[in-house]
Amino acid sequence: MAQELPNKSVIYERQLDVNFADLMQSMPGGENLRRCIQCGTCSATCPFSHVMDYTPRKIIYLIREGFKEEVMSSFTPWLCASCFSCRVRCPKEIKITDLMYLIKREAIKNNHYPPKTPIVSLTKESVKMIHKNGRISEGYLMGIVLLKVSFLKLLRMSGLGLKMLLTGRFPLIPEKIKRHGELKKILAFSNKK
Amino acid sequence: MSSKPKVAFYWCASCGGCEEAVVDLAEDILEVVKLVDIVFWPVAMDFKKRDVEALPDKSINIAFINGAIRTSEQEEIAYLLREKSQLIIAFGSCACFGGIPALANLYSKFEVLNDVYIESPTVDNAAKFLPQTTSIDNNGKQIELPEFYSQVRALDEIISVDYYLPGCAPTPKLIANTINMLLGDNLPTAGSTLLPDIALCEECPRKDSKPTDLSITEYKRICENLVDPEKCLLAQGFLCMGPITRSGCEALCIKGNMPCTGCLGPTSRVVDFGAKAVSMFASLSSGKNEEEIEKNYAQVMDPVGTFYRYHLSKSLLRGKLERGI
Amino acid sequence: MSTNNKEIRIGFYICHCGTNIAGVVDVDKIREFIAKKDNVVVSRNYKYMCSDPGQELIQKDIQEHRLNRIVVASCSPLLHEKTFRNTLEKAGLNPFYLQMVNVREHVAWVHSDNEKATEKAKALCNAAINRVRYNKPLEKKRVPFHQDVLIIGGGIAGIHSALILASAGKKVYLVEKKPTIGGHMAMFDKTFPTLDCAACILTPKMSAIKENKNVVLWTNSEVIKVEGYVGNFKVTIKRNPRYVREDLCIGCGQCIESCSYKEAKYPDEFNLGLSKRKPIYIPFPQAIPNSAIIDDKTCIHFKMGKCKQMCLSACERNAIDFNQKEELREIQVGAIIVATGFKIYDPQKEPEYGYGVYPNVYTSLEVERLINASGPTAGEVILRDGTKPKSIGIIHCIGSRSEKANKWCSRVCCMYSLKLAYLLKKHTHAEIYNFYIDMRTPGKMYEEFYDRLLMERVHFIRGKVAEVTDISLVKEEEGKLILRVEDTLASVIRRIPVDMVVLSVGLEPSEDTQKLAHILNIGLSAEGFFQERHPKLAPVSTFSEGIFIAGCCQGPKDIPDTVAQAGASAAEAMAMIDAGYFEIEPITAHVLDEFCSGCKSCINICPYSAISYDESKKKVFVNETLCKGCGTCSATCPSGVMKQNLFEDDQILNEIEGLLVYE
Amino acid sequence: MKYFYYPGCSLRGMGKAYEESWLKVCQKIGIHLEEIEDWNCCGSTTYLGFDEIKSLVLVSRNLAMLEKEGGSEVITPCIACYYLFNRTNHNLRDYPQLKTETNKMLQEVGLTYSGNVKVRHPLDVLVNDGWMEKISQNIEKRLERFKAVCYYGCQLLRPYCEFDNPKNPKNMDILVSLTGVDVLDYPLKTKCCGAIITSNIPEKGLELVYVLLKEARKRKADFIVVTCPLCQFNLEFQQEKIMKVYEEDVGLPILYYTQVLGLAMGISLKELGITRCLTLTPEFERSLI
Amino acid sequence: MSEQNWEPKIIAFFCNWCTYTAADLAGVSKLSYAPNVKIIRVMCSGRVDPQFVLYAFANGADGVLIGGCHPGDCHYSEGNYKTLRRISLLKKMLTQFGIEDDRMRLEWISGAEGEKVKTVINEMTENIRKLGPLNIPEKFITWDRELEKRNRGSEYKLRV
Repeated sequence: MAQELPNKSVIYERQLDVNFADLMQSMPGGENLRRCIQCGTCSATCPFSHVMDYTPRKIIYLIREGFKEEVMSSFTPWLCASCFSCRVRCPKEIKITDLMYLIKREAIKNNHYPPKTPIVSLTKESVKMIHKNGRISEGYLMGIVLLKVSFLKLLRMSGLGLKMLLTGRFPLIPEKIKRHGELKKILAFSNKK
Repeated sequence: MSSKPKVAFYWCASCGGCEEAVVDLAEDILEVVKLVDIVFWPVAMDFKKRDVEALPDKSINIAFINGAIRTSEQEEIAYLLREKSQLIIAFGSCACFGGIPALANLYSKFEVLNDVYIESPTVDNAAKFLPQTTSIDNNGKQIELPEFYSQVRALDEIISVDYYLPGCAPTPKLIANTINMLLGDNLPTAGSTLLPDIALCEECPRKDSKPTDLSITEYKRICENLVDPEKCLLAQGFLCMGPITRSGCEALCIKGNMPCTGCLGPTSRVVDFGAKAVSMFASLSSGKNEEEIEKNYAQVMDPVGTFYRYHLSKSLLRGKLERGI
Repeated sequence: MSTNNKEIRIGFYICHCGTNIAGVVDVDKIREFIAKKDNVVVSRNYKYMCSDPGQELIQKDIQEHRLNRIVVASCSPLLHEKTFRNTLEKAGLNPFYLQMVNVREHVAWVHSDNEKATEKAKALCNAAINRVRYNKPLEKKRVPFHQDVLIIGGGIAGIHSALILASAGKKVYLVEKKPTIGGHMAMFDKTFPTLDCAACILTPKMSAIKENKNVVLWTNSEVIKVEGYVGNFKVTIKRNPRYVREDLCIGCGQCIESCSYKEAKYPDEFNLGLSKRKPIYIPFPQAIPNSAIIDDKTCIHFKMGKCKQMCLSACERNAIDFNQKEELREIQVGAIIVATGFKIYDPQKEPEYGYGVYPNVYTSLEVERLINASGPTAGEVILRDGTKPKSIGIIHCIGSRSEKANKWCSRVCCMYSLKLAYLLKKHTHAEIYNFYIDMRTPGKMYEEFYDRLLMERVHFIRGKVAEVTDISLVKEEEGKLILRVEDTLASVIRRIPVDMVVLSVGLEPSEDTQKLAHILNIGLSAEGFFQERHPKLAPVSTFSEGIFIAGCCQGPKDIPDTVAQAGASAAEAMAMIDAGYFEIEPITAHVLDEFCSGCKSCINICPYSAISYDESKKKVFVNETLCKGCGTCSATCPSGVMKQNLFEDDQILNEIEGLLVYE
Repeated sequence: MKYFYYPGCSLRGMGKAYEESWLKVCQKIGIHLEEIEDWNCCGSTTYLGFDEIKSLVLVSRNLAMLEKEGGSEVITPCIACYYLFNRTNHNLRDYPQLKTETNKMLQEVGLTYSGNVKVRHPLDVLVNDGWMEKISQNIEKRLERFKAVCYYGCQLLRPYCEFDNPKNPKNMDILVSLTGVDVLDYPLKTKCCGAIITSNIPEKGLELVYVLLKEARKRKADFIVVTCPLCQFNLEFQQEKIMKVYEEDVGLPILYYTQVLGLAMGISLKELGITRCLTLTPEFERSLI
Repeated sequence: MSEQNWEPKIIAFFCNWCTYTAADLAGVSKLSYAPNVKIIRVMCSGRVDPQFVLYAFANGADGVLIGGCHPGDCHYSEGNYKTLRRISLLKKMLTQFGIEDDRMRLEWISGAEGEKVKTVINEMTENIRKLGPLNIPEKFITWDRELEKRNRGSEYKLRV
């Protein structure tokens, strides 16, 4: 699972992206990135750090040193549950969770992320759904995501879906806002820029 | 031509009290007249401007000018007298500091004219005419009239002044002394004020009744309170300007049971009469916190009018800053 | 206005202060600008004006160019006015013909826009040129320097300073808030890196305080007011009642034994609540003064008003006095040394570490007491349930290096954690884990001590523990405290079960620092410790002349550094005292006698009653020895006859004009 | 008393029971809610991984409409919405550039947003706006026979929580106690359940839910009270699997605090949506009546 | 002076013991603040004569800041109370002259409050910026233009 740095060869400076840290630091949420003292409180408090390929601390370090490739292909941001434990504990007030969003945004913008990551699909599909309907219908969304990731899984999960359907928690008709043209117009405007 | 010194008197923006003061010399005036030759005194004798213009430059020995400068006419005469005179005496508080007329510097020219010519209850001016700088005389000829300036100025803001004799009005004794001094051989330093450079307390008959631990809890107004005729007025809480004002008047007002209002102006070491007055009166206040202090000052209704009664033209700020034209 | 008839010849000097000033202010531009001013004969810039060559430059110019006014634009006059006045004096010029411009503290250091900073400096320099024309020659005044010294705080810093001063024959007042001196050091077991016993090196010094005739020791006392100035401080000290007469009590403890409370019931402050004491107690066996004290908050007599007062009859020396009241004492001293120490960070501010929740989480200071042979467990390291720990985790940097707690590194925690690791290992043979962010061991023999610890088979895990919890995930964790940490060097998350957790808490300013700063009018730095006058060159001076600081009240530091500072403070105070007098600014007021009308407005204004009324002359006069030079009378005087030297109306008015009107 | 109200998508989907019970409770104690007309999805944290500005715009549209109606406060029962709304306010405040851009987009449809609408959670409103007395007055049957733990989850407390102590929150404990339920000490109440991960990559997050359930069982809780639709779902839906993997019975019903309040107020199980609960065993159902 | 380039000009009188020391502390702590305030050192805020304030305004200051020790902390017992009394009365008078309240500010800043120096200076600068220029010297010139029309300009200058 853990994807380690290629330790068989020496890393040459030209392999690193010297501007990566500046780019991250320049975006809202990334300001304090360079103040990290590598204490590891974030990783120690993170409920998922043990299943991440790089711990949050290490991600920050890799960003700082320009290991763009390693960061972008890491599962870590996609395993972040947005629980904000690290964010509130960081002694240097680095917005680590926001940093994870920054990485995810870069990844989706450039189509550069680790393969077969369900959360990537989830993100993409939920955005699509919001843009289309203005609201999210969880049942549909999960169905679509599972379908994309693995049909087998969908089958396995269908029992649950049925239960949810029966308890009325996966409504059959997806919710839609009334003036969804309005929303489209707003969101389209930002694309123009 | 007589060899007696030539003297001129002129009256600018003032109440006329200074002219009265000269006349008040009573019999002494005859002594004066004996000694000098009066060449210009519009209030008392029929001289015309052209008479003065006809005089050679510096031919007048002493010109006493009273009143502040408010109009172009006053300005013009001041210049004329400066050309024709050896010594110019700013006579009275208005000429020295702007005087009472200078309190108009808290208002715009329009406000003043409007008040005097239109709003005043005794005025009948339905057409709302205001003074103009030109007019047509009975013969249909256009004539030029003096301009009313936006400011009241002390004399030395217009021309250089050799000596100052403040007072509202200067007391007969001061006038007599001054004339004697000027006619004598030892002239004081140019630009000086012909009064002792020491504050009025020096000659105040109530000086000894002033305590050394003065602390004022309430400033009183003379119109609302009974005055102890023996005790220091400041110690009674009245805003007596004696400590800030020059001596020389023999504390006449205080002898009349009235606090000094400061007509003789500050001593030579003070830059701004009102600011110094604020400083002193405030220092004597007993207030320990903002609330007490504010309460203390409640009776100081009109600080500018109180502390700059005669000096607004010569104050550092000269008047109200925003007041239109 | 008269400016001493003589032709005025001004010399102007602007200092680069290395790049401190020149890096922000365009000094060449200022020099050229001032050179064009009337009366300016010489205008120069120079790298370091306060250096010898810089001062010699001024002296030479004074002589060669017959300068009679000097303006130096450099740092704060509070720092170097004296230096440059001496320069003038050496060149034969009256020192008060100097005017300084503060272009460092008030310009270069606080503005980043070079152009605007230069413009401001220009105005300030112009004002000084304007003002200096009106400066007058003045005579310096000397006032006798009071020979006694006050030391606030009876920890190792205060004790050390006191002993040095006392051995030089100075009378010292040592004021301590607690009932005994000794401070934090008295609580420690061993000291790093030598591991000598704290008590063994401290208690002789504590006794020496008691024995020394030159030291007046007031414990249980607080400074509540300081008036005056260097050489002549008037200090008010509040002595809280002890209810036991120190002069009679010999510390035999009979009273304690006979106290109505049969069992000790109240948390013992000295042992940080790890043991109990009675309402009447002696803080610890070696306490100085070794006298009992009654805590009026817990004593039945004070609480209920009725008690058999067994202690009273038990004391053969009749030392107990329930009627003692708090007293105010006023003393005169020439100098003050502040050595009020620190307080430890309260780990309850970070509940994640479980302090106050899990009984087996201790602060490092509590562990000092646990290890200490005279501590609550007589040196046996046992947990609150009486068991011996088999594994111990020491978490560094609690409350330090964090924007959320204290930003600074507390400097001593790494070393004391190593020490505790060593001692705990010796006492318990437990498995010891140190969790650190960076290991900081700068100091003589400190790195060597670290090396020794590495060889002691102590674990060093680089990573800060995020949480102490008792929720187990696997069997071996049950009943233990589990530390979840990222082992940053191995890049893995670890869970480490331990029996005991030691929180290496940081140091922060003690409670009363702010209050005391107020009383003494000395500054606090951003982190809340007392501000030294200069971080390198005046580390024990403050901006208030005659007040010195020593030890942790200036910032976290270890014992060797504390003692060094204490010695430095004592020496600097002594240097001042031994001069015998102190030169004060001749800034007193005087009356232009001839022109005073005797209006008396100034008399009641003077806070020092320095102005009186002469009944025969009917004028006021100033007693210049009483005058302290505030200038309030001068501002009050309604006819401008009260003048304050160096701050005369025309000097200030011209300075104002110079700031606003130039070019 | 009228409040503006933003339900959010979850309360119309898997959190349906939350809205049902919340509305019932409001009705009972006299809180009048006005739903923001034609509200849209806040985007949740998922959207933050896509686009910053658009995520701000999504939230701002709702709040701009609310401001247009004259509102200055909004209640968001879903904690993800609560976080996103607060985040939007903070970011608009902290980064003026973002505010300008957001408003430029909103102006396309004639809206602007100040960034100042106060975001409230029911736990804040009920405790701090003086509704506790009303709740107590409406308690019909006290639930003294039950023990429970309150579980707050993440985004209500972190990083923005102004109404309670984020390290040791109390408001839910206080409210649930009003019903007579014995609220147990629960040190895990602020821990993450890993919902978003667990529901997508179940194998990664089982442990988190297992610990939460186990600890609640250990403390003899009869159910866990939650405030987040995603937590509720996650804690329910993993139970079966966990019991298989860990071979341990840690099953517990998961209820919303609004359901507990409603129960004590005598509202029916169906009305409160308790019947939608996946873990509703017949015995538990019986015990509730 | 163009309105655009205008920068508030503020004269400050700081007492030697507290506020001036605090300003030095702000310097030592490298706090950055607006360059608009120029400081004049006096021994005590009690030395501040209302004449100084008016003189500063008359010479072109847009604001005047006076800093002294906190009440009760004055190095000279209670010089700061006298300042407070003077400033209150002076403010009352300045209102009549049309000078806004915010143009004169009295602040208590102890030697330990370097941070407060920064805040007060920045606040004052911004307040004055909002009020706009006072610029009395220019007003005087405008007033006297009516004399200049007659080519007889007075040589009026401030006396010292």
